[in-house]
Amino acid sequence: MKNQLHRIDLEMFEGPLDLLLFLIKRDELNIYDIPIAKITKDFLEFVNLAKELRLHSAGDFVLMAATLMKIKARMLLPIEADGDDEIEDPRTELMNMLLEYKRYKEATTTFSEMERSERPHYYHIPATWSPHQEDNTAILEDVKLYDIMLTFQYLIKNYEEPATHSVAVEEVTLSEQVGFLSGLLQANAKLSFAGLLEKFESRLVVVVTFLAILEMLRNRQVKVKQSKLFDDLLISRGSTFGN
Amino acid sequence: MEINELKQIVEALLIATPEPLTETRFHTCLGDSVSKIPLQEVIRELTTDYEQSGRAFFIKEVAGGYQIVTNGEFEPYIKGLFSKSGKLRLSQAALETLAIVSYKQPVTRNDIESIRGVSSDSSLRTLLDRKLLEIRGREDGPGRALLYRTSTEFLQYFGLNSVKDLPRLREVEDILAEDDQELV
Amino acid sequence: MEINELKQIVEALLIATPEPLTETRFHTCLGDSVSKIPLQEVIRELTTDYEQSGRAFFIKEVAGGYQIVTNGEFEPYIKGLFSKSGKLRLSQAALETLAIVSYKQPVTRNDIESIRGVSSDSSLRTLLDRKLLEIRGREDGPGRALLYRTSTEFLQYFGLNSVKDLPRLREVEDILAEDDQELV
Repeated sequence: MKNQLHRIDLEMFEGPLDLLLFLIKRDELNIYDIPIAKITKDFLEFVNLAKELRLHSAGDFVLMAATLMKIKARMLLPIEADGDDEIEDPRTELMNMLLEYKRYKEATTTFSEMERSERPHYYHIPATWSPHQEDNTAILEDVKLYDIMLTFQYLIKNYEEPATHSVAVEEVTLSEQVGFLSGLLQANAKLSFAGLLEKFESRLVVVVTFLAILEMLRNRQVKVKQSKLFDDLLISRGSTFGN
Repeated sequence: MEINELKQIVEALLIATPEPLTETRFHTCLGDSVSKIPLQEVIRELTTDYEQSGRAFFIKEVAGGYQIVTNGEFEPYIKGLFSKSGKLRLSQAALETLAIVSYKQPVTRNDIESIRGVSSDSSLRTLLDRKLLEIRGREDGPGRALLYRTSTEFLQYFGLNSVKDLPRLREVEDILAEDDQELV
Repeated sequence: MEINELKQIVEALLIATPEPLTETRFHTCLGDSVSKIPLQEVIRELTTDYEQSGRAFFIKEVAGGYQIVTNGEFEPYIKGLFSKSGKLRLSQAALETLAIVSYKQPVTRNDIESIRGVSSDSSLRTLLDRKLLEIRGREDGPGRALLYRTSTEFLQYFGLNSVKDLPRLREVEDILAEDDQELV
């Protein structure tokens, strides 16, 4: 089973939901009663194993990993039944997402078939130099709002001085965030993940920070604990911290 | 106007039209020369003609109108006309995005991403570039997000007369039942 | 390959080709199926067929190749296809002008020309004729230049409630952003 997982490539999947559906199908799990501990373990293992994490989709995988860990933590909470209010299963939202996604994934097969059956047929294209046009310049057929916006963007980029139009690109790397977290842990024995999240405005930084935590966890530079009372992650120094 | 004259006019229109020829557009073209024969009947007659004389094309009912398309058997030759050896196929991601837009339209990028669970910028871009999707106004809500819809080109690409012709989105119970059967 | 098969292939190519079919292009399309019959002869045979069966189109030699066009007598009907068509057909110049007015309105002709770097008289005229633009008032400055804006028809065509609903550049950049940055 493990070796099989090794061969799976992140890019085989359209996203975290797709991967979860794959794991559910592979292990013949019940989608209405997902064994959350097992699937979280397999999912994390997969995300760690995926060699070339391309940031674009990796971020979505990492966010899902965080969601799974959150659900897992909630599942551990003792259920305090009030009698009246029914307590919602922490897995419900994820389950609904998976079911909804499954419907569209299924429909995608139909689209793929329609594409294939239409492929051999080519539409007649009327002569472009036709005398019905008012002038000889290339006529753009069926101009859409998108074309207007692209054209304006193109014109304005060429018009303005490049210097006045430079966009500050926020750059953050995994090693920078490892350094950042190490610095914080020198000063503090414990860090709250939720507290860290509040510091960052961009999703990109959140994602890279989470990846940095996973990386440090793997190297045993940090330990991560989940409190019983809150579903927050508590980060503390690991056995190899500072080595 | 009698059928033979109409057949010729409709044929000329089909050859000249850059978009599907609809009943309405046909009547605009006819102008004052009113015809009592519906377009559909003229099309039927032309179709028979083309079949009998072994033409390499036929008339396809698409996007609410009619358009001339080549017979499938000539694809191997026609491919040579286009630099990237024929039509580019859509990626799985783009097909997923299209499926969501076609069943739920109009939708925002957020709607798409929350169903797919993955950011969908690049598929949206591909689909806009290929004119299969178009931006159509904004949502009423506070965010006023842009709304996306499928286009006429979408219908042409998948050979559909209207979005209503799409197979119904299956219920999840049906899909799961089928999955179970496969396992047995 | 014999003439009847070739005739069908050439017909399919003529229907599908976006530009005139040249001898060279024709041989690319044929690939390994070599033909000893020159394209010209196949075209001649097809032309005879079309004449004899009273087709509304013929094969025209143009720009060093061949293209299917409609017979001249149908011109009066074909015009109707392009009058107030459901699709917006614009030249590149007109599209650029329209794009600038959409995003920068109200603008003067001078504003437009300084962004485009070329004179924009004729595109402005086309866009005014099509009722996509309108003139509304004059600039306050000394020149009192005419101010151009997009029209109600423009909004209707694109399904917008107001000019404010145009996609913002930031939104465009979201979609256009490169998404395969490497992480590590």
